[in-house]
Amino acid sequence: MDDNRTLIEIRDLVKHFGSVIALSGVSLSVRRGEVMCLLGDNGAGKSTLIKTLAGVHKPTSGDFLVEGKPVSFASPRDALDAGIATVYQDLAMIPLMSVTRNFFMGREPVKGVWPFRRVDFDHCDEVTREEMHKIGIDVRDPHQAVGTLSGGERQCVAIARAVYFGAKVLILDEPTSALGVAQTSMVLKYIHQVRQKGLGVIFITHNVRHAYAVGDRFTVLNRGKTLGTYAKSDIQIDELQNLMAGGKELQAVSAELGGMV
Amino acid sequence: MDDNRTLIEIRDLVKHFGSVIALSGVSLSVRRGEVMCLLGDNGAGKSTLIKTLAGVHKPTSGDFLVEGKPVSFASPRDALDAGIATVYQDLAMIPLMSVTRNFFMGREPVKGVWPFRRVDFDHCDEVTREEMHKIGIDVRDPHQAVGTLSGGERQCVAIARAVYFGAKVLILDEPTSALGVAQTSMVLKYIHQVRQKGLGVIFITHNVRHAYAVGDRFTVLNRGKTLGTYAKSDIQIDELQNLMAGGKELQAVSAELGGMV
Amino acid sequence: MQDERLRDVSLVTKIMRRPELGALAGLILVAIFFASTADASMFTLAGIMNILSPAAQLGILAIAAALLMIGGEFDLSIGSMVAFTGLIFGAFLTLNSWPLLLAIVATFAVAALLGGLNGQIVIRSRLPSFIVTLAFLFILRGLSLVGLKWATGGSTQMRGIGDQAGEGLIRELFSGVAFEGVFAWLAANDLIGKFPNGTPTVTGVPVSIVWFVGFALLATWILLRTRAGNWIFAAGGDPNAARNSGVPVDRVKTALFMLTAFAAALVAVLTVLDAGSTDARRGFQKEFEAIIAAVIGGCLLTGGYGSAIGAFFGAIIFGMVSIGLTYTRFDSDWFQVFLGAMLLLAVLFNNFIRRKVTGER
Amino acid sequence: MQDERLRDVSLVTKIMRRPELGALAGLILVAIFFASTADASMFTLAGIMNILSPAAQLGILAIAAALLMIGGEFDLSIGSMVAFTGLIFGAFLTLNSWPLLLAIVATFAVAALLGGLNGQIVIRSRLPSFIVTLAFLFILRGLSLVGLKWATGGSTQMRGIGDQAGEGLIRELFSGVAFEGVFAWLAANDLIGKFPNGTPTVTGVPVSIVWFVGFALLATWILLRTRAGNWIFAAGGDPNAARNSGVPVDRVKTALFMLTAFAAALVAVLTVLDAGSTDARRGFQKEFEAIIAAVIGGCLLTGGYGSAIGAFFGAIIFGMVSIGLTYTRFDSDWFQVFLGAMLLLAVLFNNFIRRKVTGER
Amino acid sequence: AAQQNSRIIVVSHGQANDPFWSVVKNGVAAAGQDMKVQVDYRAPETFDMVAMSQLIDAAVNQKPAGLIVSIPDASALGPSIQKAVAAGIPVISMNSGSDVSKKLGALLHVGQDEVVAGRIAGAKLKEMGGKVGLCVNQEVGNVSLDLRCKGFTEGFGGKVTVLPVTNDPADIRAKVKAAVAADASVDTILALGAGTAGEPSVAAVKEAGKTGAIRVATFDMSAGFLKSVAAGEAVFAIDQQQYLQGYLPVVFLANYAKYGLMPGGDVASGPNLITKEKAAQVVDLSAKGIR
Ligand SMILES: Nc1ncnc2c1ncn2[C@@H]1O[C@H](COP(=O)(O)OP(=O)(O)OP(=O)(O)O)[C@@H](O)[C@H]1O
Ligand SMILES: Nc1ncnc2c1ncn2[C@@H]1O[C@H](COP(=O)(O)OP(=O)(O)OP(=O)(O)O)[C@@H](O)[C@H]1O
Ligand SMILES: [Mg+2]
Ligand SMILES: [Mg+2]
Repeated sequence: MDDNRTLIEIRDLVKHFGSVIALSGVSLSVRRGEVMCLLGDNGAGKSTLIKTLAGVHKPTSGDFLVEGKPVSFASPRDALDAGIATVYQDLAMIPLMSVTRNFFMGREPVKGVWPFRRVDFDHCDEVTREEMHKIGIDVRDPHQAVGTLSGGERQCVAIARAVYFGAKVLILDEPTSALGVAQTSMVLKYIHQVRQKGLGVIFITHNVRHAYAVGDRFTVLNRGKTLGTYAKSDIQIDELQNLMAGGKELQAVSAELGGMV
Repeated sequence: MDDNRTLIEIRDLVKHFGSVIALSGVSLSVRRGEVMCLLGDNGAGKSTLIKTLAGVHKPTSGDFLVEGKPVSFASPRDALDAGIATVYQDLAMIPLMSVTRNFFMGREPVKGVWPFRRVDFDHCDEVTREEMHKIGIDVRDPHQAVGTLSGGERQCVAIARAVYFGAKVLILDEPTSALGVAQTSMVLKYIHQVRQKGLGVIFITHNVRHAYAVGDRFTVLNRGKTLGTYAKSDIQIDELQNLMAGGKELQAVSAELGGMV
Repeated sequence: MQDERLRDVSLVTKIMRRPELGALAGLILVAIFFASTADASMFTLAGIMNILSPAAQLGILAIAAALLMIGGEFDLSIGSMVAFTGLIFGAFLTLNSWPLLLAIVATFAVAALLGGLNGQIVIRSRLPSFIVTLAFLFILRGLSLVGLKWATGGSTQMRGIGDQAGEGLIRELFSGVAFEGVFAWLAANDLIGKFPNGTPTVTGVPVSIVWFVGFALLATWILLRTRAGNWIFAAGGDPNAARNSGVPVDRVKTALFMLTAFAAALVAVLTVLDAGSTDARRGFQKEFEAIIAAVIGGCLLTGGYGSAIGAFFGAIIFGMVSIGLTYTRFDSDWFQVFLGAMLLLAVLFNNFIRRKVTGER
Repeated sequence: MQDERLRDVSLVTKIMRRPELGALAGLILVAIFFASTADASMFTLAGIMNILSPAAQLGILAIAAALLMIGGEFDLSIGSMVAFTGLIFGAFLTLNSWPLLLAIVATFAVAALLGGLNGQIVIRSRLPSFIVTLAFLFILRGLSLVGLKWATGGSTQMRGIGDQAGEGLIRELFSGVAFEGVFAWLAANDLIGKFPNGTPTVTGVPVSIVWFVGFALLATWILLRTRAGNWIFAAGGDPNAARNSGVPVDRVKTALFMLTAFAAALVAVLTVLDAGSTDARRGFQKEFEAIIAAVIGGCLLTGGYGSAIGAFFGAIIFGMVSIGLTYTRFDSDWFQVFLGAMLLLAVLFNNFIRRKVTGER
Repeated sequence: AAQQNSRIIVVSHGQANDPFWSVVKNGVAAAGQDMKVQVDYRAPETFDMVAMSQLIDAAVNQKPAGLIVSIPDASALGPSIQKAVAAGIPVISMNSGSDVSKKLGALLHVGQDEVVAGRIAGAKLKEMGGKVGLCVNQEVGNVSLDLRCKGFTEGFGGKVTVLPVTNDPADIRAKVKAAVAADASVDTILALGAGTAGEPSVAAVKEAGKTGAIRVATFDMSAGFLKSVAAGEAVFAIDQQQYLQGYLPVVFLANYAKYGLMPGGDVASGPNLITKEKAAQVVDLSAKGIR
């Protein structure tokens, strides 16, 4: 098995929304067993990019290859079937539905033979509780509506779900943003584990420490274009931080606040 | 003017949602010119607490005093009128409405005399663009629907709005979570400025560095209860980090990832 | 795994929290009202069957409408669909002289096709289903009139369908009464009322009621226990989120549109065989009543929330109120005032009870 | 402040992107259809007034319904409200013999009260407005029947109201035609058609059309330019977010319910003075048509999006289709088929154009 | 323009899918064919006087050779009809409005007043021994149906209850059953439409085991109801011969246009009670939408 096989590759991807140009030529690749960090300022186009990879948006132009073969996903279901699991920044959860139902949405395990085929909800409840526990959340009642969970708890459901169903590539859009210290550590550990299992990971974050802690390569987006891709060995943490801010002048502020950002 | 006047004080606040006990006795106070950081694990009850302060929820029991006088807000409008401006974790934005309309929602400036009294939208557009620019976002078109903004851009609108309308107390629920490096610095700088103007700030974050950079006092919540309140001079950053995680064992993870969290 | 941040709740609370059972409170209230004001004959066995028959026909539509509403869409064309499929069914039997089974299967096929068309237009155009199915409300109603006149040579009523249908097992599945043996035995043992001539006042359970109950159970099972059910909730709760999670939202919605059309065809077959005729006004405003029943039963108009059992009770409430008033002494001019007031009361009460029990704000 | 990530868009695109103007495309399509199939008299001055009269009455309701829909609620009772306020108005005039102005003011007051009641029940019970106003649909319709029978001593029709109203300025504000001078002059100079006896075929613009246009402009101004407008969008877009931002959502919604009731009362006064009579079926299903017009005009059923001008065009489309068919040679049996098909086509076309122009997916 | 001059427009208050009015429409169409004139039949979608007056206006705009209208509400329709007369269009009224027809400028009235028809039916049912009656109204608020009930009440003399129902046969059957169960003294039922309310009423009486004990009669005719009359399950149907209400005015107007001929007085098309003896003969005609 070629361990360095490229899982996902995109070339010159362009995406317009009506008159808004969200991506104007982005190239990127993710390999097996690698964590690729996607960095960039607010509105740089990171979420748009990964939504295109996940089959939510159709690219306006550009190539998209999965394991070397050009693909064109008609829906997120195609992407999931191709082994790409995604945590969206807006989470893709149904507030009125229970935690369990959200966790297994679209991938429900069934039992029984046809006219009597049904979802194995006992099993689902158990898996949900277990996976949530692993990430550091005690779900009081897996039948609780997701809408009543706290922001962080909701984020954990989304992450646990993606990790549980991730097959080849795991895409995480700012997964740690709403998480507490303990949960964040947990997620970073997850990412590490997932990489070791040989999956490719795309990890979006604004926290340079989180990125540097788990990333192997860093791609920086700026205003819809790739600024460059850097291996961990080629770049220092503060250089990276400057790149992430799109080269804006941070000195003044940082100084004022004691360099704590 | 007594600069140390207590702006907000709560004692033994309890909040139940049906069978869920979200807050089981929380006490807290915020003084003029002080940044009070509210810290705690996911689901600790931080958002519930500040929503109670902001008039969204009615407390099940407990006292709530603003400038020494007991109050009971019937709606968030009352809180706004009392000078408490809030950035909610779920942002309180209407996706289908334009940036400007969201920015001024509920506080529209009007011109003209009665039957012809109308909102001064030109002025609104200008203010919006300006305030967003200050925080580091170029709004392409203030008539763009908020639903089409990126996560971070949306967060910036919410923050800029609260800062613009904040009168006495500014409450920020994880304002920096979705922000890029540059925007985060901006927001921390804002908090600093606001404090210097003599307002009280409640700042919720999961990032210990952000908290330590601007906080004067730190209140830690855990499972709906106050764990304690600490002045900046009394506590070190790593102690604080441990408290934030609710005392969970982080050593193993941290070590594995090189202490970068 | 008990959490200290969870108060104990009683079993009653747990039960009442289910959207399925909220409408039950309203039903009980309405029943109490009639028990105290209406003629005693209302709650005899015959009286109850009499209430349930129209409720059953409405209910079959309401359950389908509820599923579709949970899935986030409306179908305003079901009333017209009843008329149109009734005409189609009648034409297959009387003009084509097809055997009953073939006619029924063909009717269902046409209905499914039309439902699928509705769904496809909604999905492809991304227009609100309200407006698309509204167009079909008019179109199908108009086609029923044109078709009837064409088929009968000028009349708006097509008759003699019952005679063409013949007798047999298939017919018994769709018309007449079920469990006749049981009722005959009960009457023979004087356990239920009899006419002077000795036949029991109720000879059996009308088949439409059996279909109604069966459909309610099936729909509940699908909603709560199957993958399709989860997809229906998801598609209605937030179609984008559902799609992003891999739910085939478009397929789910198309299937639901086909289901409502199918339910309309079922009602058409049941009523046509029952009445022996069909006319251009069949099913008039049934789409409206079906939505009412679903909403009384706790479905949210915005989608993503509701239940089939709720619609079941909703249809019975609606049926009981509209038939029940004829058992009372109220001046019939006041009928609509009472209907409105009772509906409002039933829903308010059910809401009040649920809030009380669950301790919601 | 031009951004390099913004493509240039044409002026047409910018205009078509406004929800107000989408419905215009549908209107143009429908007008072209009739221009090529209908009798030429349809597009004479008299013909256009003839189309606009029903459109005006529907439109006044539709604009109010649109505002309410944007605010996130429905009012199904407006049709019945037309009948009920018509009765009230008639009773004030004929039974109480009140002067016209007092009768009109009192009618509006009653309507506002009923609208406020609707709103308060919806807000306090947190039930869907669909079901609450549905109850009022029945209640008010029933009360109209009871009231009519009581007022007339057994008939469901109250006549002779026009004679009681007398003449005068107030009357001219609410019935007859406006700008008569202009039209007389036009006719005198042979610029518009005349009857054999010399009176112009069109003696003026019916006042209902003037009210319609005025109301559309006012509603548009409110929506787009005032604080209340912003609150309406916010209340419908996400009531929680709006409330959290300090919008008095409950007050906004109550005001909107009062507005729809007020619009219904206005239509009642206009039609009663125009027709000189009222009956128990007035306004039947108008709630439905008003919602249709609002949706054709681009309002979202889920709230938070739409426009008054859209509803304005929607009402004209609906009016043109329903009157227009009588100018064509189509058999009236096909009326509903055509109505449905035209509505669907108009909406599809308007949707298609908008997507083409704005380059949406 | 020549073709336009031979066009006759009918505006009624009854929807095209109403069984009663569909027969009127058939009469109109047949007369159009027989007289070789173009006929157009128009009606509002619900019983709506405001919409109907607008339809009359629309008809006037098209300058037809003749206009045929029903006048259920003289106040609401009067101005539009007078406008038609002012425009020089010959107008004939039919079905309802015999009392105001002349005053509004119509040349002639063809039809039968609903109240009178109801009165005749009531008197007949009273004669048959009825004491407590039920008037099954499938469209309460539709003035012409309300008038039928009113006439029935006047002619019947005894106690009459109006039973409001919908168009749904199951609903009608259930309500009639409920009404006869709740009040055992009911001995007479008058339905206001044969196919809609009449047939389910017969079925309900049968299911309640009271066939014969309760006399069922109906306005208008349907093949199914006539069979019941023939079988003795119902007593009679009231026939207004509404086919003629559509047919005759067209003939009159066509001849008026051609030769200036017009009968000198109103034409009464009914009522006409179809009892057991006559029922069997008219079943087929009814099934074809002629009676
Ligand atoms: N549907 C849309 N219509 C119009 N513009 C859009 C749409 N979606 C995104 N955009 C625009 O595209 C740009 C990129 O958005 P995107 O969400 O990809 O940014 P991001 O890099 O994820 O930012 P953040 O870090 O703040 O989440 C933004 O400026 C946004 O306004
Ligand atoms: N409306 C509600 N109904 C039921 N439970 C609720 C509701 N709102 C919040 N909760 C519960 O209350 C607890 C506290 O939630 P809260 O949102 O205050 O947490 P938080 O401290 O803000 O967490 P985070 O950092 O993840 O945002 C959570 O466990 C949540 O499930
Ligand atoms: Mg993003
Ligand atoms: Mg929170």
